[in-house]
Amino acid sequence: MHAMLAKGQEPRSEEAPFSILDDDGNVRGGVQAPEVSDEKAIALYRGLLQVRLVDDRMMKLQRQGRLGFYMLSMGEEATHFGGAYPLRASDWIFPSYREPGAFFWRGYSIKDYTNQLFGNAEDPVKGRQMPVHHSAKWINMVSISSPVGTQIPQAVGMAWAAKISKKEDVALVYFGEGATSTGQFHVGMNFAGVYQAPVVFFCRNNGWAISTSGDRQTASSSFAIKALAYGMPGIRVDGNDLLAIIAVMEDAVERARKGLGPTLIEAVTYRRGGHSSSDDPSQYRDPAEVVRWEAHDPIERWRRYLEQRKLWSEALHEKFTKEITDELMVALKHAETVGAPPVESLFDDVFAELPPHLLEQRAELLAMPRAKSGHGS
Amino acid sequence: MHAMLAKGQEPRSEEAPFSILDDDGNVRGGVQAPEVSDEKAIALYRGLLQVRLVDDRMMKLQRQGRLGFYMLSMGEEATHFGGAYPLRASDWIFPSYREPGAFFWRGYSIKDYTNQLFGNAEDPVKGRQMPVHHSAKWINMVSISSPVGTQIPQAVGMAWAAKISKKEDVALVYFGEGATSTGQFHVGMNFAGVYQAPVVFFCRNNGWAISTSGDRQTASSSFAIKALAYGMPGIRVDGNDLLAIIAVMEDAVERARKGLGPTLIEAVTYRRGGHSSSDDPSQYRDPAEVVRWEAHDPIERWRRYLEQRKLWSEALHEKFTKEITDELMVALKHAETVGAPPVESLFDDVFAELPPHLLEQRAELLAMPRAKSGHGS
Amino acid sequence: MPVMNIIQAVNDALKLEMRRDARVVVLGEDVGKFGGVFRATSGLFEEFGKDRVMDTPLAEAGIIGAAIGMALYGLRPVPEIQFADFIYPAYDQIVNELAKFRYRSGGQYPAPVVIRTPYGGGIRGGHYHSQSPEAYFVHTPGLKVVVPSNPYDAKGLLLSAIRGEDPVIFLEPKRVYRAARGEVPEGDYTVPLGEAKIVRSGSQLTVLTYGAMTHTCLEAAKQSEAAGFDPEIVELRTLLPLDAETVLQSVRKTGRVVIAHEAPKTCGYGAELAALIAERALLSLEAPINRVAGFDTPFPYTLENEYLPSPDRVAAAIKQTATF
Amino acid sequence: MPVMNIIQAVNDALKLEMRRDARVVVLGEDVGKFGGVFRATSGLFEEFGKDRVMDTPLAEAGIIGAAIGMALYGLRPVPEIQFADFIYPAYDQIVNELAKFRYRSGGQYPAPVVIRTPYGGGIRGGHYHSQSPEAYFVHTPGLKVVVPSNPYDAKGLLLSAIRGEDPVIFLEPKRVYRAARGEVPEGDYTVPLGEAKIVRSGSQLTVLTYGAMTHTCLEAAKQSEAAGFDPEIVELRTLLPLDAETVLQSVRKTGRVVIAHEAPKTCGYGAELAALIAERALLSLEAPINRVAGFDTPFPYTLENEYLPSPDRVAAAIKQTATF
Ligand SMILES: Cc1ncc(C[n+]2csc(CCOP(=O)(O)OP(=O)(O)O)c2C)c(N)n1
Ligand SMILES: Cc1ncc(C[n+]2csc(CCOP(=O)(O)OP(=O)(O)O)c2C)c(N)n1
Ligand SMILES: [Mg+2]
Ligand SMILES: [Mg+2]
Repeated sequence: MHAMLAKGQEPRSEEAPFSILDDDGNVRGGVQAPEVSDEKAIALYRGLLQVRLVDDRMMKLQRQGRLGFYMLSMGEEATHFGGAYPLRASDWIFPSYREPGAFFWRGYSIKDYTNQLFGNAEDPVKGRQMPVHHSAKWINMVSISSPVGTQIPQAVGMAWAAKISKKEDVALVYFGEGATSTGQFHVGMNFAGVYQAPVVFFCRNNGWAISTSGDRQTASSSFAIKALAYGMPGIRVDGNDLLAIIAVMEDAVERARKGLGPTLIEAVTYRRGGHSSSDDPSQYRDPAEVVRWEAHDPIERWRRYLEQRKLWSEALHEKFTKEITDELMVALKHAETVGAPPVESLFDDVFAELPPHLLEQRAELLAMPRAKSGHGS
Repeated sequence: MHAMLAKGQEPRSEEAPFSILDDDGNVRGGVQAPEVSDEKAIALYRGLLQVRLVDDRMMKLQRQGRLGFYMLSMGEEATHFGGAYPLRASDWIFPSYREPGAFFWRGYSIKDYTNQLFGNAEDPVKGRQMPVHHSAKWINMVSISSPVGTQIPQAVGMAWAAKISKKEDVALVYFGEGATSTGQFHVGMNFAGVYQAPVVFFCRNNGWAISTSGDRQTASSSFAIKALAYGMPGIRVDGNDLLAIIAVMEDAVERARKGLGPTLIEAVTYRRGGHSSSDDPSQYRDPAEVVRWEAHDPIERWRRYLEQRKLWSEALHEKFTKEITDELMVALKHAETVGAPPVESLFDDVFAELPPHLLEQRAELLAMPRAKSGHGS
Repeated sequence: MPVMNIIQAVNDALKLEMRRDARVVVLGEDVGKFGGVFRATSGLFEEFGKDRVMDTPLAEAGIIGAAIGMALYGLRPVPEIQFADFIYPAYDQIVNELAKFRYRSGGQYPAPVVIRTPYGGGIRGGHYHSQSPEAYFVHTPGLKVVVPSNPYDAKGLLLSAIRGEDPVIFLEPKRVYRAARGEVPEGDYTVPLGEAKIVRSGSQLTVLTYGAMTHTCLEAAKQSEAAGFDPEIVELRTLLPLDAETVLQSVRKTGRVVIAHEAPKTCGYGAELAALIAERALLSLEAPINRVAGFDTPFPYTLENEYLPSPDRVAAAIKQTATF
Repeated sequence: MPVMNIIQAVNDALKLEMRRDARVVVLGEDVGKFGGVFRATSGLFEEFGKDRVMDTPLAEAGIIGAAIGMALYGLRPVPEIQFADFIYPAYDQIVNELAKFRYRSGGQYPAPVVIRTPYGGGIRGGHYHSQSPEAYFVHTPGLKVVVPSNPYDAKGLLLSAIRGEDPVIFLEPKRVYRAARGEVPEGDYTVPLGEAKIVRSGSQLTVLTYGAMTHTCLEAAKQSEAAGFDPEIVELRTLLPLDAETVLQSVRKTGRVVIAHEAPKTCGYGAELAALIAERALLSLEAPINRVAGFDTPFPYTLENEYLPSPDRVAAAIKQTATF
């Protein structure tokens, strides 16, 4: 166990979150870092970079009016990988809308990603949801929902089902600190405590919920402390320190898998961009805050760590950048040329089979002249 | 301050709840008891007795088929008075269904009470709700609801409104330990913490929620500890010790009134009867548990305390018993003779004024032959 | 064949299916050792143990939220909501999540959860133990809504619901939980969803109803018969998908319609039935469509018998419509 | 007279009423300093301060639960729910508590809360930023339901709602939040609840609609006019209480009815309108009642334009019904 607090021990917000790497990528003295192989360490770097590059591109497309909507996660990328990395492929992830890296880590392609954003005929969710609401059953990534917090009790149910089914699978559920205010957070955490469900609650505390700052969400001394209300351990971790997140996640997953119950992780990070492409954060927060957090960039920190391990080079970086960019360009071109899903697909998947009233409504629509439908913008 | 824990200090269930009186009515050494005048101490005794006698009678009536439904609070009476006593008349109480003593303390008469149970034409709620769902605006007792937990955010709203309105009024909200599992508990507590609303959360931990024992509701080490998740103090108190409850309530009300924010009180007591007249607890719990708790009867403890203060006598007890019983008999006789509310009242109070469709529906009903309507059974 | 009441039939269906299919689990408040406040899950805990019959904390959002997660993983959860009136804390999970999971995931994540809950008035429960919320669910695409009225259908419909691939709101008419008794085959059989039943053939007018009101309408029919009328009573059994064919056939035959339900009239399920008929069978109509429903007030306590559509009220509507 | 869009008109009403009545307070997610995600509360925080314009934690149940408590105490809260799609966590507070408080307390505790929330599709928001939940609230006794379509009515209806003594669900058509512009008197005026408006007189058939669909229907009417039809368009403005007189008068005049709304068809508000007409004006009808509504699927993303009833679809229904 690297950093886990004993049950009932009280984390405090005044205390610095658990951290392994300093901003220069050095392992702090006295802490035991998890083992990450050279290969994986590099793959993680590539993943971080991919999220950053993809986000960047998509925001530009959105500004150009080529994409309807986007949500970026600049500055929070370490949470995506720190959460997903310690899991087995058979474990399930219940994501919120701000962890695309968790999808990528499990093999969701840039092409899948882009098709979803454009809601085209090849979108894995068949153009049914807004951009950034992915779903990928083949890699145990559960369908993202807009309503905040609803995935929390669902993740508990899945984990509990695994336990009932005598499987070793673990659930990881991501949410923002704003989500801790919902009733869903409470009932999910409470059920998990009572049933000792193998679930890890991952709170990305990025400081903001749209225009609402973290200190307006709760008067508690931290988000991690809320774990005590459910008889489970809670731990604060530096959300921009990938190695530290991996460490606390490994502990939490191990506990879950051993039948020792759930854990709440509060990863302290910062939402450097707007809430979404519809948001303008300069209206409600001091830009200096953003600048301060840029100094703690999680990708730069990982880069320096790799450098220390002699795993990073400018050339490698360029190679990855090119690979990712090329893949992205191909995917975008493809996504924009693929048409909208067929009109009749509107009626599929409401139920397993089309009941009579939907058959009628489908016939009615198909008999009408086709409406203009601009997918992707 | 008698017993308040410092903010952030952690109460533990292993620790005995705060207590002042032992089972023999002695003030324990080393604690500072609140001052309760002779007159008030006796009035409290009369109140406790009244709840017990009324409950007893109503359960009998229910068994005889003269009353449709009843919920008794045997063994939990101290919580009714300990909560209500330290408040001013201008403070508001949001009760659950198991604190009739709080109504009585504020002057709700046995006649009001009985009329409500019978849902007759003199019922303060006009026969609209099940028995034990009282409402008495004239004494700031808010309408009782069946859905568990809904009153919690409402109480916070009222308290917050008082603060906004620069009034000194405080809210007291009662609920069972089962209610702490609801989303409503969480959102209410959280709002109260954020707005530092002048509200006291009073959790009657009576060990059971219908057939579900307290340890199935949550894995936390106590209910009081949940306060930490909202940045407020939480305290466990012996729920059968009226003096101890008064002490912690006085602290909590003082804090609220001074603008120091909310408090969670967990009063540890026991539901000696069934959940309601429809319930048979022998199906799910060991009767020995009930016997054990009889030894900690809150009324007997208060009686012994009065005895120590030379305020109690058999004669006084007999006098009170007779007064209460007489009043009850008159009220019952009255309640059973008063008829049902007028049929047309069915349509009143849906809105401030009857809209056209309700005028029509009323006319329709009044034109029909009268249905059989058995109130009170 | 054994004679059962509805509670026993529901219990029988659950036992049968839990024996047949290890994926079926039951969860809810007091459903375990206690067997549920109406005893519908009685004996399950003893037979199937705490991993398949789960007492939950008091939180409907948690019950349904967890059931969804279980269903995604491959189980067949049959959660119980103690009273339909307490389903609203789970409304977000039901309406925004359960109903949309298959659709929003492009068919990747079906969530076959069957929510059982007792509904309706007539037990002197006031507005929080008497509501009939069916219209809220029928209006929500992605949910099937089933309401039996007798033990035979209760068992057969519940088995169909659990074996189906879609989320189902299964509303149990608690007013006749014990009163409605009848023969129920011991073993396995199903009643398919989406099929209405003509419970009384008649020539003169069509009464559309479901759930506990089926019994009220049958009683009303007796009165009407005595007064010389001949109503046909169609019990819908499944509200969504509706067996529109059976409904429209009957209406085309009789040309007159009375619709009866307990829920408030305005925007109730009867509105949909009336609208469907006004759309598909208007020219067959010889009289205005007559809705007999709960009034548009919260459900009362003392005046419950005035509130609930009585056999008298239904009979009066039959007379009015038949003689229009 | 200044020209405003609906957001500005709502903002104007809030400012006016908050100046006039110190009991009026606003609360919700991001409504404070930020002025709401649609800017409807912009400037209120600066003028009235944090005690009357309150940013809340992310919990709709808390927003409405607290608003109820405030109203009981005597304030006039006007909570905002950021999107109608996110109102469901507060459904229990709305349906079981807010709607029933006056009734269940025997008239002792009125709870005049006005819940403002943007509803409807057409902004490419997928199913969680597009729903039209009006039927859920119309079916709940104790709530009034109001849906404006233009800035003048938005201001006047909102002022009536806040000054009334009842809880109101005030649904704002976000699709035309900015597009629907018009003259709005600067000072105080009200538009009474419960009065429909004939927005186009016609002789041949009646189109019943409300909210954003009013504009769709007006566009459809232009097409229909060009094709030689003469529809009358009745905009309901208040769904409950409904101005049944205006509706029925128009139907009795024209004998033909098209009903248009965005919400799913089955058990939508259109069902109630059709049922009312089939009950009260059946003999005037010369054609089946034609509902043009959202399909019975969750609201889609890419195919939103196919899902939403378009002017073409309404015009087709007008033609079909007029020529029946
Ligand atoms: C139940 C609900 N209420 C409101 C919203 C609107 N909304 C979308 S995201 C958001 C803020 C979420 O903040 P947080 O949980 O901290 O996540 P972050 O965006 O910071 O990742 C809000 C209020 C919603 N989606 N769901
Ligand atoms: C939301 C909701 N769910 C379920 C119920 C049914 N129910 C009524 S009381 C109760 C148990 C409440 O237990 P607790 O909160 O401990 O209060 P107590 O009865 O012990 O005083 C339950 C489950 C309800 N009234 N409301
Ligand atoms: Mg956040
Ligand atoms: Mg209890």
